[in-house]
Amino acid sequence: MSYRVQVRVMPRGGLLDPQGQAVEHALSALGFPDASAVRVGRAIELEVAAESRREAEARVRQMCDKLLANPVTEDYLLEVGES
Amino acid sequence: MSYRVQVRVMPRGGLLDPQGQAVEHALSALGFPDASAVRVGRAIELEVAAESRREAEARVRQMCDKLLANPVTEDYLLEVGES
Amino acid sequence: MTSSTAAAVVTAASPFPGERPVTDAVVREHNLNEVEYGRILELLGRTPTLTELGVFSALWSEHCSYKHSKPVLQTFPTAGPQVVQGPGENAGVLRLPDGWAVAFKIESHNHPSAVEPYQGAATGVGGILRDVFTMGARPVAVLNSLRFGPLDQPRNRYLFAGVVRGVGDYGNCVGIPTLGGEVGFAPGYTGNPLVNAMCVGLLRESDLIRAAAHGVGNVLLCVGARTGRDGIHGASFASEELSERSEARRPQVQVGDPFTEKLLLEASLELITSGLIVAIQDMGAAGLTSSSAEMAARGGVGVEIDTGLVPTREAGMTPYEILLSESQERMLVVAEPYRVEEIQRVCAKWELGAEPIGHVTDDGIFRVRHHGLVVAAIPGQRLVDDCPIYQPAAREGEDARARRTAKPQRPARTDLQGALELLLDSPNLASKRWVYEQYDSTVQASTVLGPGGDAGVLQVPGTAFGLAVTVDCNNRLVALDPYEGGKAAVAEAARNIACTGAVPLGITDCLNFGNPEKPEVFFQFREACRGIADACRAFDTPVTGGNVSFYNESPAGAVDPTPTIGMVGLLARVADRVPSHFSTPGDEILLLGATRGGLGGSAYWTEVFDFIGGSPAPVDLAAERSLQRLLASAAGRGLLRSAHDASEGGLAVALAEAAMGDAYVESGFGAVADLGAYADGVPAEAILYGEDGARVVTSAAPSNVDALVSLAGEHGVPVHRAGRVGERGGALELRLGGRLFTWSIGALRRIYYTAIPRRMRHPDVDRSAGA
Amino acid sequence: MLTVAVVRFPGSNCDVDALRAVERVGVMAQFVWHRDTSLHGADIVILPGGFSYGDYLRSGAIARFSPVMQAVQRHAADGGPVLGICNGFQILCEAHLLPGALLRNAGLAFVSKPVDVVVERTATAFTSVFEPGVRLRLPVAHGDGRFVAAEDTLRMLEAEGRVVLRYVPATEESPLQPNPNGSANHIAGISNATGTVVGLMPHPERVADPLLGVPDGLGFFTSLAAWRPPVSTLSTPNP
Ligand SMILES: Nc1ncnc2c1ncn2[C@@H]1O[C@H](COP(=O)(O)OP(=O)(O)O)[C@@H](O)[C@H]1O
Ligand SMILES: [Mg+2]
Repeated sequence: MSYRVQVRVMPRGGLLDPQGQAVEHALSALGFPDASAVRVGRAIELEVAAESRREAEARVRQMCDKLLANPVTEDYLLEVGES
Repeated sequence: MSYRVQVRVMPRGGLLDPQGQAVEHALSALGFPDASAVRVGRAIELEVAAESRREAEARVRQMCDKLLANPVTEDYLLEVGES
Repeated sequence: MTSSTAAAVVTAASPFPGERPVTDAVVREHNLNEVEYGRILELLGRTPTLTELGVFSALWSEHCSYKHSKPVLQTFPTAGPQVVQGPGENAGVLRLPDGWAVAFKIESHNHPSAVEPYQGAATGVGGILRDVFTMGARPVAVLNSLRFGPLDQPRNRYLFAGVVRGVGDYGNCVGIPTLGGEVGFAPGYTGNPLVNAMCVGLLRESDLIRAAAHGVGNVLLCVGARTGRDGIHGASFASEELSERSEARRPQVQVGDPFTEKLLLEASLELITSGLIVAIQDMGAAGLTSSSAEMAARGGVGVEIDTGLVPTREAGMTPYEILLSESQERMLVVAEPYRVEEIQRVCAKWELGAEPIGHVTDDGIFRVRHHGLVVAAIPGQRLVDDCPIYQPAAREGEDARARRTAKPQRPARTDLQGALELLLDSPNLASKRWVYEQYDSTVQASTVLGPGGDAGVLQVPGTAFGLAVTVDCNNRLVALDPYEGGKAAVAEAARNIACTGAVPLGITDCLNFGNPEKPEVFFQFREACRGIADACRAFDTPVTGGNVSFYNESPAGAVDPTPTIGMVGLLARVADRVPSHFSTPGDEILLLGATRGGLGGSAYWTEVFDFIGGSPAPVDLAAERSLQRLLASAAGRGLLRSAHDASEGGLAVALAEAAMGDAYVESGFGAVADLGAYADGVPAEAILYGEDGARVVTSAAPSNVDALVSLAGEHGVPVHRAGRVGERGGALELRLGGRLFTWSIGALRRIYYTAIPRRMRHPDVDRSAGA
Repeated sequence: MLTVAVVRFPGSNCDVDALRAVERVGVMAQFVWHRDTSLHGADIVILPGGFSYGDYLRSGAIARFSPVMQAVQRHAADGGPVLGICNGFQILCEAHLLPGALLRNAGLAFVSKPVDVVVERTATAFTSVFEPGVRLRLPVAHGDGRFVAAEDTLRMLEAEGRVVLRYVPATEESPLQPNPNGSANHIAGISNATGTVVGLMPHPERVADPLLGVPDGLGFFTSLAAWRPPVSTLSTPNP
């Protein structure tokens, strides 16, 4: 089976997120003062070959721990779908 | 009401995605040859004040069209949740 | 469609399965006119296949064929003892001491940047780097010349920010220092920004390689990135077939990958210096088509390519798409067959593929197969050479003549004091630090003078000598008087080079104009080129190559004619380089050159009077030449502490810039100068803000002044001993006609260094508005 | 004789600059390819600046897994000196040879300019010739130079005196921004506990040639040239 996995890697809460701040500023200047708490991170999308959804998820978790996210500064979230 | 919206902004299909390529390469070298079709984009997370979920979505769509996504090179996807 | 000529069929080719038949409409879509199509029929003796039509349309496009500009470009001086390679190759090459040579070239990426500023600018830098390393030269400097609409419009801010980021990210990643550039803002560029990138590379003259295919049976290899459906003639094609297959919008934007470029750079130089290959050319505009056809034509041979062998990024690409793709970071290599494995080994070390895709033939035919089926077969030399050449009508536009003779309305109050502050606050004159701080200017550890002064200077590693590099064009002068404006662009470039102590060697040019089929545009083009040619002859700086970019039109009309001049100069001893800022209290300030007070086209009239007009001061080429020689000679004897040319904003701005110092000193210097006795009968405002050429503000240690004055006399250059450099953080005091003008240097610095950042606080806002 | 290995990753672009700076102080230097599994007996390692693997994903994240990095890890564990400059610093953090991380500059844009820094720690293999507190002007050129670390890590770095370089605050008149990237505690460079592994965001190798200007970066390389292995040299003293 092949699974399509969506990963979101976000700056850890509490860390300064200058990109998020800049976007929030820009949104407000553009007439969207109703947007707040903006944070910007990375979205990664990949196919993974696995026997089961659980295995796919476990596999991508390993990838995140090893490479896709920096444990010092980032948190990640997965969503596994069929592909 | 306040809604928490997750936006994924991804390079448009068919466009070269050098980041995705590099990550795919690295994953394979790290012992994850089972990962493929890797693409890397941006994940944006924000709160938006709106009357309804539909209005929140419409509002964030406007933000995407105007600022968050580049209409020439990127596609975006929204997910609206309560906050 | 049938052919009216009864000529015999020259070659045979079959349509690729599924390909549309070639109809009148399809021919028009390909931007080929009747004369051109007639010539294609005659040259083939039959109707072309769609693939062939695509090939013709690419090679006979303005960009590849120079069909409107060739006769004019042929009037440029291109010879000289220093010329190793003139126009016609990927880059020009000039001889340096000790077996070294410099390869350099400038190229425009205006239209891609108007659509997608970041990628457009980035891929523009990528392309020009490849043009230089494909000659066997290692890129050692990049420069950029940019034009945008005014910064009070959000769309212009968006384009400016995106372009600067794109230029920076690409060059920074590859590791090439940006040593200079220019940025200008004027309403005419609003819908059509200009993005010109120049690259300078160093090579041993013996390593020079030319992009000519030789040796029947030799192999063609595709090296580097895979081929995708990028940039397949976005503008000219609205192919039904393509839009049926694609979901929403077709990916036409080329995305740059500077990391792959860096690997390609290292691999290419290794292939060239190890002698493994016969020829190499980058796949730039019109991709595989132009690179293979041009290499074959230069070598007087034929080529046969199998598009089925080209590594692609997507499945199902047609020969048409593969031939016309403008995917970035690819090279076409010609090599002897027994070298292929070794070449692949070198490329693999740099993590790149190298796939054989064809070979050199002896029949002179440009032949394309796709897994056996011949889809294109065209006589190669005629494909490259036979595009009809046009001699468009040229007539000066009415309004240009009217603007030149117009006189400005004097504002109610002319505030000579406040004018300097206004000028330094104009984004056109203000410090471009906001731009060049985004560019790595010190990587390669050879930067002697970075951006922020006149020309940039780098040391040639392992030698005592250096190169000075600059790009310049005052588009306002060209718009008002194309001939004098063309001369002025070359003169300013040469003056900038000379200010560092270097001797101008040669130029490359990027000719940005509107639609050449409009007589008033072609007039500008022809006259500006005549000016460039005359100046280059006077300075012994031959034209070694360049680029023509026509059809730069916004809804409001053609852009200002902007012939950007990229120049390199030789600094015999790097240790003699002269900075542009004052550095030592007590030094004497000397003005070199004569002031006549020309205000036509000046920044003063533009920014203070809100008037663009008048007749620009004529360029005195002999005076410029004398001044250049004087500067080199004075620098070589160590007589100069600083030299800065007076251009936009005149003497007042030049003096202020010299006094303010660079952005990183704690403070500038005070300066006192008496301009009273300097220019008899010239009104104060014209002394302060007039823009005559051939003038430089210098400072010298008191002990060197006599020698400098007598040296200037020997060169026939007028000198005015104007005053002295004062203490740190003092004031600029200018005395003339019994009046004293005083500005605090700290206050001027704040204006000058914050003018652009103040306007760019929210650069990325409002991509769409105001488009 | 001392030898230095300058590691080349695909995308390194300050490798030649580093090699030349080392040779300028009379020390032998050679390139080591990222696929190599040994350092070929080098005494000192430099991870140069650049954009290893394009800096895609995160600066230094992919380079950290290059085969040569295992040899670098062993070398560091054995007390061998390692200097990471710019991208090299980012790689050292990703490889956990130094604590913390280097994130996108607070101003978001790439920053290339000279900055003033103070040398705080001189008990390292690369700063031993400096007087503590000396001010230098060094170029920076980076997009990801904002040093961050957990609160307790920062406290530990300060308490142990492991801040090697710190950006100098601006003066009123000078438009020179003190901290070009928003680094925590204005940190421009740090070391490990023993001072053998050092990471710097500024580029000393670009200002080591007097012909190009004031050679404020030279001291890092004369320090390197003066470094001696702690134990084994006792039997074979260098002249
Ligand atoms: N786009 C740019 N990129 C890099 N440097 C630039 C750019 N624009 C201007 N500069 C630098 O800023 C300084 C001033 O530019 P400019 O006013 O055009 O100088 P000049 O009038 O002497 O030609 C020069 O050193 C120039 O190289
Ligand atoms: Mg100048």
